[in-house]
Amino acid sequence: MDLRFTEDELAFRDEVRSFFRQALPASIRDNIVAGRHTSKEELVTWTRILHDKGWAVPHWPVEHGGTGWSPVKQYIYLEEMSQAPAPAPLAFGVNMVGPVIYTFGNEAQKSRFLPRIATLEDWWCQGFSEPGSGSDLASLKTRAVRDGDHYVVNGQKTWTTLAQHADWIFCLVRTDPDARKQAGISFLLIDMKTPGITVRPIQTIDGGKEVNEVFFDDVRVPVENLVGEENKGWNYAKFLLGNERVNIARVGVSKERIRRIKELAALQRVGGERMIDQPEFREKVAAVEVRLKALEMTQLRVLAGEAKREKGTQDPASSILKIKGSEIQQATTELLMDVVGPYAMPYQSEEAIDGRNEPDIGPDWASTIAPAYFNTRKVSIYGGSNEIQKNIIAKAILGL
Amino acid sequence: MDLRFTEDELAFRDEVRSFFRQALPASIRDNIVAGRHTSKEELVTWTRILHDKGWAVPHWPVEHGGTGWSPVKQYIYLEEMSQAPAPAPLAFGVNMVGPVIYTFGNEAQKSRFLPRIATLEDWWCQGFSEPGSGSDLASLKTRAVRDGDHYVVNGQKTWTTLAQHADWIFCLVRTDPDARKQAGISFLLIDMKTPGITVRPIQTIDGGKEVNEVFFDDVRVPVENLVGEENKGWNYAKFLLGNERVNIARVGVSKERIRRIKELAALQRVGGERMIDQPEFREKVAAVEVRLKALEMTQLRVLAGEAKREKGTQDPASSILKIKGSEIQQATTELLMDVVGPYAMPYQSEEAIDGRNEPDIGPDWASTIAPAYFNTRKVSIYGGSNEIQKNIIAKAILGL
Amino acid sequence: MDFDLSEEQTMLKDSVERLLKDQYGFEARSKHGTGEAGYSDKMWNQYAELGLLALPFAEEDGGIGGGATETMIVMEAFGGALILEPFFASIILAGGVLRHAGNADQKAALIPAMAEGSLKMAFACAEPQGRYDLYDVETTATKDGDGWVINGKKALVLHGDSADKLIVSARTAGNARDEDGISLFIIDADAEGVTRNGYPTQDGLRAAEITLQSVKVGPDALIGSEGEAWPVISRVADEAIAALCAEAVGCFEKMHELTLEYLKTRSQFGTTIGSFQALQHRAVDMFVELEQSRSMTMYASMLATGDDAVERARAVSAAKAQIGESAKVIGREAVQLHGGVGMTMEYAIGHYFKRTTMLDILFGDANHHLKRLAQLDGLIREDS
Amino acid sequence: MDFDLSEEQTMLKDSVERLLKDQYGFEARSKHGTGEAGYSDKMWNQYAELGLLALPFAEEDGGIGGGATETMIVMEAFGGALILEPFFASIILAGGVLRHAGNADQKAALIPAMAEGSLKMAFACAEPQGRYDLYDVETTATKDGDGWVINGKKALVLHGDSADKLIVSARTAGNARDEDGISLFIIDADAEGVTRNGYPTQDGLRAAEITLQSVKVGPDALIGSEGEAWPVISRVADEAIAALCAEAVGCFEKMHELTLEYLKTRSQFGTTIGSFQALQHRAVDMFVELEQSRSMTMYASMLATGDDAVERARAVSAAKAQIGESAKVIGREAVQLHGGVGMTMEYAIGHYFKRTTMLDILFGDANHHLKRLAQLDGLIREDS
Repeated sequence: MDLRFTEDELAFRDEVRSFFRQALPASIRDNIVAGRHTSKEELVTWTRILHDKGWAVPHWPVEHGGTGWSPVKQYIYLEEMSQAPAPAPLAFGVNMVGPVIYTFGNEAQKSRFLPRIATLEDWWCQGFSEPGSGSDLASLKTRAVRDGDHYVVNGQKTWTTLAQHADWIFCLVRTDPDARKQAGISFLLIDMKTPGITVRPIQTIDGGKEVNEVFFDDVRVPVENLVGEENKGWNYAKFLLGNERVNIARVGVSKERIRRIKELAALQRVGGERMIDQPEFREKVAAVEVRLKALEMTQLRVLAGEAKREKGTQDPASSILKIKGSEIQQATTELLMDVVGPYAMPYQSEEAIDGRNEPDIGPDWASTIAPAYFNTRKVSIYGGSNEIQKNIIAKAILGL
Repeated sequence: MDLRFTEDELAFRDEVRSFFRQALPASIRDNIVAGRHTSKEELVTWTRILHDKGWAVPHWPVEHGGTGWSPVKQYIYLEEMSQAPAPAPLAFGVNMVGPVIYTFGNEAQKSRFLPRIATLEDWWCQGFSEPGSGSDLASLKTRAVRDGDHYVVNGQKTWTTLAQHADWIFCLVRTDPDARKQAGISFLLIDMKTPGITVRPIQTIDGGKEVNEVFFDDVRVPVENLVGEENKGWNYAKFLLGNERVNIARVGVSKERIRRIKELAALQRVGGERMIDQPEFREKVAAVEVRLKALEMTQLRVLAGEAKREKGTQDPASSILKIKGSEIQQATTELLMDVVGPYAMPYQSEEAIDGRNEPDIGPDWASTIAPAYFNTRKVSIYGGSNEIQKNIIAKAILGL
Repeated sequence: MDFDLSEEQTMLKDSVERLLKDQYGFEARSKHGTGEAGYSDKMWNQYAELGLLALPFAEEDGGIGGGATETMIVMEAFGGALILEPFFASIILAGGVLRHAGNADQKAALIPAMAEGSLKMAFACAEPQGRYDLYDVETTATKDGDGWVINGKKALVLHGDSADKLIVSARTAGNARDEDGISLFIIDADAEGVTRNGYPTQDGLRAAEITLQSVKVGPDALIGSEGEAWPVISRVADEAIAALCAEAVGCFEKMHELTLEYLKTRSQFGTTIGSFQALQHRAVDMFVELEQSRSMTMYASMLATGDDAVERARAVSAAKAQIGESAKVIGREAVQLHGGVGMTMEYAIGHYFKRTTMLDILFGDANHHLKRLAQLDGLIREDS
Repeated sequence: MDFDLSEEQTMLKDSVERLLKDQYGFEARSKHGTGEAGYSDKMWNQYAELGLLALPFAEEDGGIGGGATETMIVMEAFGGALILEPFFASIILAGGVLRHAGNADQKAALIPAMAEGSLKMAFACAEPQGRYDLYDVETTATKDGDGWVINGKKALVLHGDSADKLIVSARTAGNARDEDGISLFIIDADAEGVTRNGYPTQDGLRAAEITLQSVKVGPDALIGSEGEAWPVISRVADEAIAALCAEAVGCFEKMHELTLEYLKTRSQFGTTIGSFQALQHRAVDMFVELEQSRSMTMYASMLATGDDAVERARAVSAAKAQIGESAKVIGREAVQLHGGVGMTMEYAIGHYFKRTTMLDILFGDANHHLKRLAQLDGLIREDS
């Protein structure tokens, strides 16, 4: 057992770090530091920079543009990216539908879709959740009925993040209404420009409009856009959700945020002294740091175990990553709220700030903090709520 | 609405306080302050003092020796008693079996038992729990079979606190094995000197030997010792347990312990300063004080509501008192552990300390702290575990 | 000791709750918020008609003479409906200053107008550098003939953008963080030299940053004695905190109710999610927090009007700490148990979550008040 | 980065676990504890036979040359069996001082005897007034010819009552709480002037208060350089903390296992209690704490042997804080889920609860280490 990085891994980290330092546009970085959203244009720009370097989809098989890095190197890469901080590549493409396509798709689908995912020429979104389904995903109702060379899709998806930018959506649809819940589901790729698709934004409590409802009204989808076998979609979805759970710990994001907390607490004065100098506050931050370090080590242990697991199966221990990762993300936004104090109150949308000449209300770093606090409540809900994760651990690991 | 005490109530508080100050033997008080157990002799002495004053059973009906005080005055009385601090009267008699006897017992039972409970001539213990029953009390198995003028009792009770001192035990026994769980249970009063009873002490993790198993082997109990009707014992037990829940908040005990924490933290030095002067520590204590004050007000609200409820029914909100009361008691022992630090470690039983001439290991107040911490884990288990209390609230109040 | 409401109090409670039920549902509230002022003048007039705007003022000043319990009843109801109108800013805060320190002329000039709804005021007591310390006053008032000239910046003035008049704290002596040397002045909101930068707050209400540049006021603008405003400010703040606690309890109650409703109707895995024991226990945690908060709010309401400033401070700080903590627990559980819909503006629960988060912040968050309580030796002492 | 055990490490783990499984069950442990020393000499000899007592010592000193991972493996297994023998006190603590600061003569004289089990030592590093600060040394060593005379009181010396020799920290210069000026001495436990007051600890192990009254030692008693013992003490303490963390993980694992077993077999309301979702989720909370603790123990074990004292301090303090917190959660849940039987000495779970509570205290509780970590600017810094 040796938990230190090897010389080779350390050299790799330096290489990645210095590439990011040199290649990441300052404006993109600054936006992230300030807690603001990355725009579509910024993400495309950044993805192309990574692609030119050959690093857009490092975890993919080499034949599809992957790098062949070890899991540890992939981890280092992602860590460095979150701490640059650089925007994460669009997960719906590179982490979700991409791996489904190269694992279960046919050759035509691979050559048609994978290159355009890697370069973000196609912006993908996810059509899994429905208003009635929630944690009970398999209860979905959107129907796809075979009609010649097409499926005709009717129904509604929700919580579709960034659908407003999307060229494509990957959907779970019910193709056999008579089969047992999980058995009649298929995995369809749908062009967002197809007639009959309507996108309606849902305003979230942070003021954002990044999630949407997507309505399907007699949408005709060519059968060639079916991934794998009809009625086997649930398997592909489970595979996809499993991949999602590993990345969801967001250790790098939380680390970056703790640095930010310390930086801001050094600017903030409470009762005449700097907040960062108050032992109570320092200890509160340290307590979160401890939990985060433990999570990082747990993440590494799960990663190390991955290598030995059967391909495509999921370590149920990765549910720990989801639970603790989301709790820690939430704890960091609570600390930010502690730091900012009363100037969390003004509501200033990004658009409003961009459009005006006057200075911000309060410190210029304050306006994104309450929205981040509100928004981060979602991380214990999405991707399989923390209650579902606990059910998984209870059943799969504890045998209860 | 006026939450202040009236002039009359304030005068009463002063009267009670000054009586306790004058009448409570210093040695008994000092033992409690030091976190040590009250001996049988001490409790008898103190009960007789209260009895001479007419205050041994203030909440009982006046004809049985009660005082006729309002619920608020009863509350003030108990508060002052815990903060004196004086030993609480033996609950098994005055709070448990006493009210059952005067509510459901016959005249012979009342005149035989009640006076001896009030003076602690009879030491009572409780025979409800069994090894298999736990939170599912109604699953009890101890059998009582009618044989002429007697019941013949066979079975085993456990968690019988202070049975080693007891003259009598009140028991739930199964008299109809064919009835539905709760329906076949009776409430029996059993003389501990009856042949066939064996008491075995259970050593608890705080080093104490106050709880016991009680074995019944063909124990013959006269039928005149049946309380109320045969097979109706479950009703009497519910009545009894309901009374238990109101007193279980232990607000006064926790207040007294917080005073003690502050007193000891002023003696203890950490890194060259007094622990009580550390803002982190003060705030930790203050956080517990806030929860305790909220509990006290909640307790008063429940008490005020009692007056309007049907006699013998129980406000399900009193489950809050159990939950929060036990959590706060546990929090206070955790704070004591924080204060004492490394000198929590030596194990020094009260007998060992009493029997030797050398000074204690560490500060002379340290030896009872770890045992109190260990022992106080029980308060969220007994009297209906906190999980059971949550089930009660979910069902009876929230309608879930 | 008596927890019952009097007949009048029960009537007050019923009437305000009925008004809000009829006219302040979730849909109606969205509409009330669309005007420029960010709230409904129509509702404001109805509050006036119901006597709510006159409630805390003394009868001899043109008010109704309600006490702490009446304020608690109204604020709790307002919390339940998430009202947008400046009741707290104008009646509780600015009105509180007038009640405690206004002279007869000032009261006569202002209170009847406030009570009838024609005059709104705001209390500019905080400053950008001061965080939660209201004695951190850098704004200055310099003697100028009979009157004063005021210069400085006031922060987060609740409903400061739509107020007709402002009460401003300014330093007439001493150093920035001294408690002595602070004075209070009434100024017209559109007086020369007053710049108001109004904005929405996270919870959909309004506030303003206010710059005062050589604002001239006459001798009659001074409220109370020169340099001795701190006891007034601190008393008004303590009463205000008790009122905020009551508002929070109104919110919590509604959050708990909405969550229970959701648990009982939302179906997953073939059953209502309220049948899952783990979720039941968390609904119980919410309920326990709600009841503990209610208890502390009663306690704070009772003591916030007392004359012992230290006792008062301990009680309101304890209550605010409890409310802040409960806001975290209840907000977290309410959103979590609602799942995705709890994250949207289309369901009420998220609005309550945002308001209670702001209620934690207003007049000092739980950390601030726990620290204050700890510095005052806590609630339980050798002599208590 | 590699989480796998080597073949030798796997063998070590298997053999120590097998020994304990065979001879250190719950019943056997009670018997092992009945002797005067409070532990089993027979077991001690078996540890020696298995090479465990030689494990951390360098091969050239008569040891086996095991590293941090080997120590972690053994301590974790010992934690799982709640062993009573002075492995930690003698081999990790006193042995650690010898390893890091003993001269060749001292090593040659002591290590082979320790490794074969014939010599037990204890490390008297704490004092009654010092709480967790090991630099708070009031015991003095005054020059006396070639040697020294030692006077003072040492506190909570683990297994100090049955040790053959003691390593004592004493001040040869400076003031009570200076890091400079502390020296270490080896003394015979029955030397003239040594009074040992042995006692059981809450967890069934043993410790002693030791009074040193004009204890004379020769020049060869000094370990390391005069007045420069602090780096040695602090290093040994950091390594010891990593070892305690591993012991705690062994305990936690067993507590989790026992609790699961109980949940699966205990029947209430006609079903096993493990079928109640609220209890399932709490068993999950225990599991998550266990895994987080295991992760931090690996981290601390890795860094505790490093040369950068600040990095080392951060890592072990972070780990100890995690362990202390987990001890509270796991202890609380384990006892609660066991119900009444969790409160008795007749079930194993209570013994684990008591030991892990003491493990939190040993060498500084979670509060202490969180404070230390915060003072060292935490784990995540601009430069990290």
